Amino acid sequence: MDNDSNNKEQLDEIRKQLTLANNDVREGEQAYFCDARPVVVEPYRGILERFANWARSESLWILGFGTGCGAIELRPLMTSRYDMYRFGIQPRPTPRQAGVFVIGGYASVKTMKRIVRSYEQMQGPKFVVGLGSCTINGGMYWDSYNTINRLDHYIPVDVYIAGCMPRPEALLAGFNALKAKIRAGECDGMNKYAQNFDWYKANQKQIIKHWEMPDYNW
Amino acid sequence: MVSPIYAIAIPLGAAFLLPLFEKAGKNAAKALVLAILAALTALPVSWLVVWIVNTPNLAGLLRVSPLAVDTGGFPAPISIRLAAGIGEALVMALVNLTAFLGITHMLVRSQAKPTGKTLVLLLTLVTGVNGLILTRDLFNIFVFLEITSISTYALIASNGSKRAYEAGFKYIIAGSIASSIYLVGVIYLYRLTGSLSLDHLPRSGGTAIALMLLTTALLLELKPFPANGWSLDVYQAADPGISAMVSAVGASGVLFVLYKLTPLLSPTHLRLIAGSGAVTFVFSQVIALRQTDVRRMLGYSSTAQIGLMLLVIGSGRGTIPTIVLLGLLLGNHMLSKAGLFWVTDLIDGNRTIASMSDSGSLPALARNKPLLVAMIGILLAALAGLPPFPSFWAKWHLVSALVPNGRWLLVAVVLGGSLMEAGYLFRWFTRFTKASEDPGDVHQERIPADVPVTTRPQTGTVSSRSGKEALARQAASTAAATQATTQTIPQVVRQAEQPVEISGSPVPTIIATLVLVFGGIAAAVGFLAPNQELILLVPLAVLLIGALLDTLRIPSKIQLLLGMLGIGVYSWLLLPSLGGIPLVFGLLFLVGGLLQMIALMQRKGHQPGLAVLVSTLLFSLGNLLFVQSRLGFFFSWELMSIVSYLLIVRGRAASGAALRYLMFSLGGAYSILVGLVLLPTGFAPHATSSLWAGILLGTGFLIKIGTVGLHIWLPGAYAEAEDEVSSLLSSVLSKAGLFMLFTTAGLFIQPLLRSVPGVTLAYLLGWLGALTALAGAFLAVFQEDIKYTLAYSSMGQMGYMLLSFALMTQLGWINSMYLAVTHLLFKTMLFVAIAGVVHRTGTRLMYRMGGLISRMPVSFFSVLIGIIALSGVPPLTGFGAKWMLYTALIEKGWYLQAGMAFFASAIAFLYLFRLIHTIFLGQLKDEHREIREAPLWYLVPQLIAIIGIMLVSMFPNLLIKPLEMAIAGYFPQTIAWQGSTLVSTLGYWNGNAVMYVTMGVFLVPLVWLLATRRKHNQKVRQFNIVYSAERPDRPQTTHYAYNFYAPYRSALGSFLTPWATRFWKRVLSVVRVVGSSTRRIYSGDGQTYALYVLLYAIVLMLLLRGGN
Amino acid sequence: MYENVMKSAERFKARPLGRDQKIGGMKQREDLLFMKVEQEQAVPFITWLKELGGFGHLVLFTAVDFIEQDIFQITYLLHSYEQHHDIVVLVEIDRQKAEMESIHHLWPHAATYQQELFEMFGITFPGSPRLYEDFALEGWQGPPPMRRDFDTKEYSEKTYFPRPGRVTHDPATYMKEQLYPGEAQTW
Amino acid sequence: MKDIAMKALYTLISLFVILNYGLLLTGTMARVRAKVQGRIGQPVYQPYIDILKNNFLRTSIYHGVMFFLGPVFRLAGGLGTYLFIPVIFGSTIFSNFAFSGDLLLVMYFIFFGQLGMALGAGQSGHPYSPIGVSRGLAQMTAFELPFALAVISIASQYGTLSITGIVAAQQGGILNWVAFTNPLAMVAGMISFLGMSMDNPFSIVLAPQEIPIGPPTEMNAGFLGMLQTNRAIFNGAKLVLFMNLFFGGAGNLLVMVVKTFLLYFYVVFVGASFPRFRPDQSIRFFLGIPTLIGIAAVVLQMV
Amino acid sequence: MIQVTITQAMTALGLLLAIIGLWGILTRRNIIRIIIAFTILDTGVHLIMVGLGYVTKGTAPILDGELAALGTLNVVDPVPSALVLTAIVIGLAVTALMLSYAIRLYQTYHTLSIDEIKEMKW
Repeated sequence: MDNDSNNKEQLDEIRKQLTLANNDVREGEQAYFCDARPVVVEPYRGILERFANWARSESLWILGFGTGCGAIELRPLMTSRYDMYRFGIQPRPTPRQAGVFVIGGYASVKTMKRIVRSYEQMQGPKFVVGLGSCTINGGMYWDSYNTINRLDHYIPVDVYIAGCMPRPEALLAGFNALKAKIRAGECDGMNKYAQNFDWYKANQKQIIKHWEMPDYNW
Repeated sequence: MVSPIYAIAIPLGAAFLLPLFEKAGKNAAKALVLAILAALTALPVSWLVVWIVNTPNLAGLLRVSPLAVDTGGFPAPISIRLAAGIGEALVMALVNLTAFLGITHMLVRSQAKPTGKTLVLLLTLVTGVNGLILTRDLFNIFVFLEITSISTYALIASNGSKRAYEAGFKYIIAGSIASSIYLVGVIYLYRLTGSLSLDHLPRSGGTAIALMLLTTALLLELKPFPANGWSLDVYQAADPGISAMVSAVGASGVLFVLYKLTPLLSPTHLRLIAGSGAVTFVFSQVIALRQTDVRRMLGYSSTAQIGLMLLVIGSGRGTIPTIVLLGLLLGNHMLSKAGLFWVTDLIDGNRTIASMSDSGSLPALARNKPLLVAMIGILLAALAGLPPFPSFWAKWHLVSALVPNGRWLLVAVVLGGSLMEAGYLFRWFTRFTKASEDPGDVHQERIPADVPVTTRPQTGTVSSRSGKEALARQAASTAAATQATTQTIPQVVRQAEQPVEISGSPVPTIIATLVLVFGGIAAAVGFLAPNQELILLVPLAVLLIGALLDTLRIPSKIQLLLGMLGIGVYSWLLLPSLGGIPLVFGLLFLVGGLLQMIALMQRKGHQPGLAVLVSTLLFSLGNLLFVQSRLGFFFSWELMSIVSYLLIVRGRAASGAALRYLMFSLGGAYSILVGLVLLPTGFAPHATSSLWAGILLGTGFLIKIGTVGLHIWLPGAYAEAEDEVSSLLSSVLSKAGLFMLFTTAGLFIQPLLRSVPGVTLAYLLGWLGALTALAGAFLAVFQEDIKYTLAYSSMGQMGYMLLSFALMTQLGWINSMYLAVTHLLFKTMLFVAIAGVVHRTGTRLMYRMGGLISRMPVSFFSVLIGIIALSGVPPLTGFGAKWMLYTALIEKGWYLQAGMAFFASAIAFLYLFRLIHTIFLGQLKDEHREIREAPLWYLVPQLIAIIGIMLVSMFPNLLIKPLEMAIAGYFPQTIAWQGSTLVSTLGYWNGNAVMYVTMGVFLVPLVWLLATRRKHNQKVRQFNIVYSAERPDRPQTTHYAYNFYAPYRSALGSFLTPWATRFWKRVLSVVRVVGSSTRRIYSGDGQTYALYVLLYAIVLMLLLRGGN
Repeated sequence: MYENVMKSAERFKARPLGRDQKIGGMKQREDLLFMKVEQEQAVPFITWLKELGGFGHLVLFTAVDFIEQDIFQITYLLHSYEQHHDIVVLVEIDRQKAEMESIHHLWPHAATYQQELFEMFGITFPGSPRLYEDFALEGWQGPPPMRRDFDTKEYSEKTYFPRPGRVTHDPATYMKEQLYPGEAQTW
Repeated sequence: MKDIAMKALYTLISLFVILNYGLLLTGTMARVRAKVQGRIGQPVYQPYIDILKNNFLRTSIYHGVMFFLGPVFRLAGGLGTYLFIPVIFGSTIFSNFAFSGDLLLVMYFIFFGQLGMALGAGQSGHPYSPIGVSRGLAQMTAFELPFALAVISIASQYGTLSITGIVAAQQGGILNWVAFTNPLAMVAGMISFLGMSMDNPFSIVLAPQEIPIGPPTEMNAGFLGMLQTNRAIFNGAKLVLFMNLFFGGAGNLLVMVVKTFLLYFYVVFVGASFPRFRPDQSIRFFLGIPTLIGIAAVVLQMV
Repeated sequence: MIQVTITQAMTALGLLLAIIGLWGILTRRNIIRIIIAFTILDTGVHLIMVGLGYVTKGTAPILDGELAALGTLNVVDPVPSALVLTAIVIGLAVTALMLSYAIRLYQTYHTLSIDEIKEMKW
């Protein structure tokens, strides 16, 4: 008997570690949301992973979510002047299908909540490009009461493109840098996020008071 | 044999002696009256018994010599002769029986028991009527007429109410004018012929005017339209017991006098009588439609019935003697009308029942006294001429007699008036049966004005703010409170039910009902026996046994088991004797019906009427399979209609829908009736006959099918019936019309227009079928109520069957039956699965559901298979139907119909996807989070149907080859088999291969996905969706379901205009306006009525001159 | 127009502000009128303007924190479509007792402005619907951020992980020195 | 046994050809579209990379059984539709399983994938999915009507519903094509084809601006990859079907490539030139002139 | 010159009375007058009966056999007389009933005008 109950306690403990508490959703809404924790996914090995990385780098699907004023600089990329399609980059309307999240400049607390949610809804491996000074150190909003200063405290960032605003050429350069990084196998933000999940979550929850969503948005 | 003189002498003597008996004791007097009436009833019965014993056959019985008594010992012309033939005996028996029951009723009711004076008057009334029936002397008739009248005048006043005095006085004025006319007529006749004896008056000419005076006076006594305003006041105002006597007993005597007069009358006279009857019949019915007072409505019904009998008297003889018809109609009318008046008397006086609009306590009555309501139903059915009651048979024979003589106007009057009568009588009946939340006039689904929402969960963290926290909390709570009050779902407030008491004993009414029932059964036996079709009475037997079981409150499960057993045995015995098309439909009706009954087993406890009605319905459907005679068929068809009406009316809000169903069914049945009469070769498969027979029969069957234009009963009936019953109606009953189309197919290949070759009735049916398919599918798209969607879907599918049938080719017929069989299977799945869903969720509105796949996976699977099979997507059965349909259509050259059918089948996808999506997919609602899978009894028929569908899908030849055999010989062979490939002249289809290829191409990607998505494939929950970087607020607002095809509505919504409904409503409103404006002539002024009486007499005289 | 409003303005003790004055060297627009009114008279005056004066459109509704005078100045900007004229009604309320009458009964959308004003300045409007619900700041827990006694820099440094090594320059000097050293004289 | 093995081999060859052809065609057309807009455009092999990438994604989510099966249904629908169409006239390898059913089978099998996908999308619980499906189904009913009329007209013209039979009847010169023998049917059919291709002006299902991106909103990783695979195959199947019906079929692969390329080019050309309809406009459009043309085609066959 | 027999005159008088009676029934508003009109009608009808009932060439049916032997003996036909007697009795009864109705109506409606007494219609 004792043994059994011990086992049960252990099992409960393990389950608690594997699942999220989702304490901050509204009352009675636990059933609406999945409570699994994100896990670290081992990459493929050897040439398969390198091939996969090449495919990933050649097919960058941007999440079409203009999070800040910098998003205005994304539009020209689609035009005939810059034509990002030739690099295998194209926008996708839903996070489920996108692989690259471009944070378009300043991120207010309110936007941050949406950024976290959208980021978590993307399927890994996923990459984040921080666009403009605001994502790096707050930029001109560095002393604002509702704008974050450092994006990488909230979600893992692969490439920062400095400038206020960076021009489309800079963006293209940034994307090429991202491609190189991916091909080199250095962009593993997804696993980084899963590994340091609690740290990221604590940072996010420090500023987002009105949480009302599960701890991880599947 | 006892002399007829006693029939007059005893009651008269007793009437005078009654005060003496009263001295001995009240009860002695009452006992004496009842004993006398019992004796008077027994007297003619004894004559009848003697005659029946002494004569070998029916024909001889009609020629039996009357029992005559000459008063005073002199022979006839000098003295007054009393004679009692078979007719006299029959009518006397009925009159005295009714009088006996009527007086008993008045004696046993709790209030307003008759005094001694009233009893005396009642006895003199009976004396007068008996005298009227028996005497053969014209002046003596006058005397008895006055005896009857005077006692009636006095009886009306016995009520002591203000209104009764008014009515009585109006009656006296009119009656005295009528009797003056009679007197003048008698004396004139005497002057011309020198004789007053009916047996000795010459039949030569010259007496026309005198006879006309007599006829006019008698007609006036019989309350013809429009000279009958006073009589309605009498029915309304007098004590219901007296009204019953006036309506049932008083009129019968006068009517019989008119009948006795007929041998003397010329054809002109008879035509005038028939015309007068027809006018009275039709206008009384029209006006009755508008009545709000039940007794006045019954009064109008009475005058109408008398009109019908006048019509019978005036319209000559048919295949069976007038007296038999008259006896049937009269007996039926007397007992049912008297019974209904007594019922109004029984139920709590004037308060609750008198008004049509007040329905407050009637449903409570239905719950407290189901037997009483059943009795009312029987009386109404008898009055409306539904089988098996006597008037049903009379109507059949009356129409049979009228049609061959080409008296179409009278046929139209009889049938149209009967339809209206059924309409208002059953409208009253639905007031009893409907539930308290039933609005009574549902035609379309009911959507709540605003989508009600459950109050959203309170926000977990109330923001705490410096200095304002308390205020904010308070404000938040007030806001929540306002929210809660504004968002509560409006609840149906049940009215406090008043207790309903029956004042007095219903025994006389019950006896009258039983006499009617057994009279009806006897008539049924009498009319069906010559054709050796007594087996058609099996459904009635089932009904009786079921009624018995219900009275004993046997649980429904046991009843259903018994019913299933019975149907099983019946099928076992019946089916082997069938072959060809009847066998196919036999399996469909009986085995399909058994399948449906499984779902009904879910019901717990005692469900009054459910099992018995379902069993009866299936038995009467079984009758259709082998019935040979026209009458037998019509009997079974009507029985099926009325039983299915009773099944529908059980639904919670079905009263309006059921009434519409009944009206259309009866209308169709009457159309069939005329069509059948027109079939000279009788009712046999593939009879050919006139174009009109085809059109009329076709119309009747098309109504049952629910063809566009005649479909407006269909959605309500299918949707508002109980959920499992809907399945039965849609998947089994709807095929009855189709089966009859097959049986009478020979009628539909006749050319419609001589000038245009190729345009046959079948061609017309084909277009109707295509239109029905399109309309059904299109209307189904826009319904929010799941059952309306399925109902319209059924209509569309029936359209395909009709279209296929109308092709009149081998492939077409195979497809029609193929569709019928598969429709049975997939509609069973859909309807029963939906019944389960409705059972669990408690709503029928689709947008209130959603996400149920996780809670009810089996039902989901069943619906999935159902919609694939219905939509025609390969590899399931539906594709076979579509393939055969288009191939057959193109082979026949019906290209545009094929295009229309294709369009309809594309539209079907819309509602099918909506159905499965809004119920099973999308967002699960909070209130459905805990519901369970449908009950097992629902799942069993679904699983059986799924197995059936899968089998037929895998091996189409399992079904198609037997169907091919069933219709072998009707058409030249156009299809061939190469292995399992079905080859037509146009194309080919290999169901087996399609199935294998589909399975193959399905497995490959499935295996790939299972292999690659083995790990790290996270199953997420309903709110884990990308929602524009937001989170969904509530399942209700996230579930896309309401007004699902909004773009479609904005593009094609103008086609949703309910043209058919509008048309039928307009027809109804025209009838109503006619009724309203016609009844204005009843101004309530006694003098005006007297003027009408006078004018009526003058007009009749003028018409007589014109007629000569 | 002007006379009409002025006549009624006397009743409400409202006074026009510098109609003929030049503000900052520029003449004021002809079709714009500033009226200053006491707190008690403000809503009656606005009501009159809306119902009888023809100013049916509430264009803007905001507040300014004059911390030095310890007041909030509430600004209503109304527009009349018939007269193509704007009126700005200015009301000063006590900063310590930041409460103003609600005008959501005149314009339903005023409730949203009032919600915002409550959130940003802490001015309450008793009776205004949804006033205490979250509006723009989801779950804000500090003092109203638009009050001038709220130190945003301190708050930001405390909350948002400032990246070390940030240097601030005066843009004009910096541009002169770094980017266009040769052209500096011309500026 | 040998027969079955050979049939399996032929099927694989046929599928391999159509998959690659479909992907390359998609890539080429994206490039054509880019040229119209004055861009260079994505590489021709971009569709391959996209599919690879989607299948290489490490994580994925699904909403339930139907969500999982949705793409399976879709691809099965595409494969099945293709396999019931004879691709190259007279070729054993490319005749596929055309023996198991005729044109009607193909027309109804198209619905198989759509229905399954709609169910999968429905289970995702995302409102855009059913909105997209409702638009798609509504438009489908509209454009199927002229198409059905065209097919009926052809069937009555040649007295057969067998696709092979219809192709055979068109052999022997360009003037024997339905496009010339029954031009009205061809016009009705080709307008329907625009709707079937879901390109502008009939791209109301995906409608990135209003309901991004409609039914497959929640589809991700391998599921999306499967949908993309289907898109290539299904596109190929539709092109082959229309080529067979109206343009004389193909005697060899080269002819097929040329004809289907031109057919697809026509769709892209129209799509690049017109803005999008609203759903109700699209429905009214198809039920207007194209339906009348279809009826005229049918009536011409009747008289 | 038109020969007017007594029976014809009686019939004509009866007809006149009957018409007057009918006219009275239809036009008078007072119930009592209506009843009086009815009695006039009744009387008229009785006169008609007497007038018409006289069968010139008829014989008294009761004495059939013996009458033939009597030849030209002028016998008054008794049947119409019997009929009229009966009719008068019945008419009396009806009149009595009507009068009692009139009393009752006056008691309940407090009027004798027939115009006031139309509570029920349609």
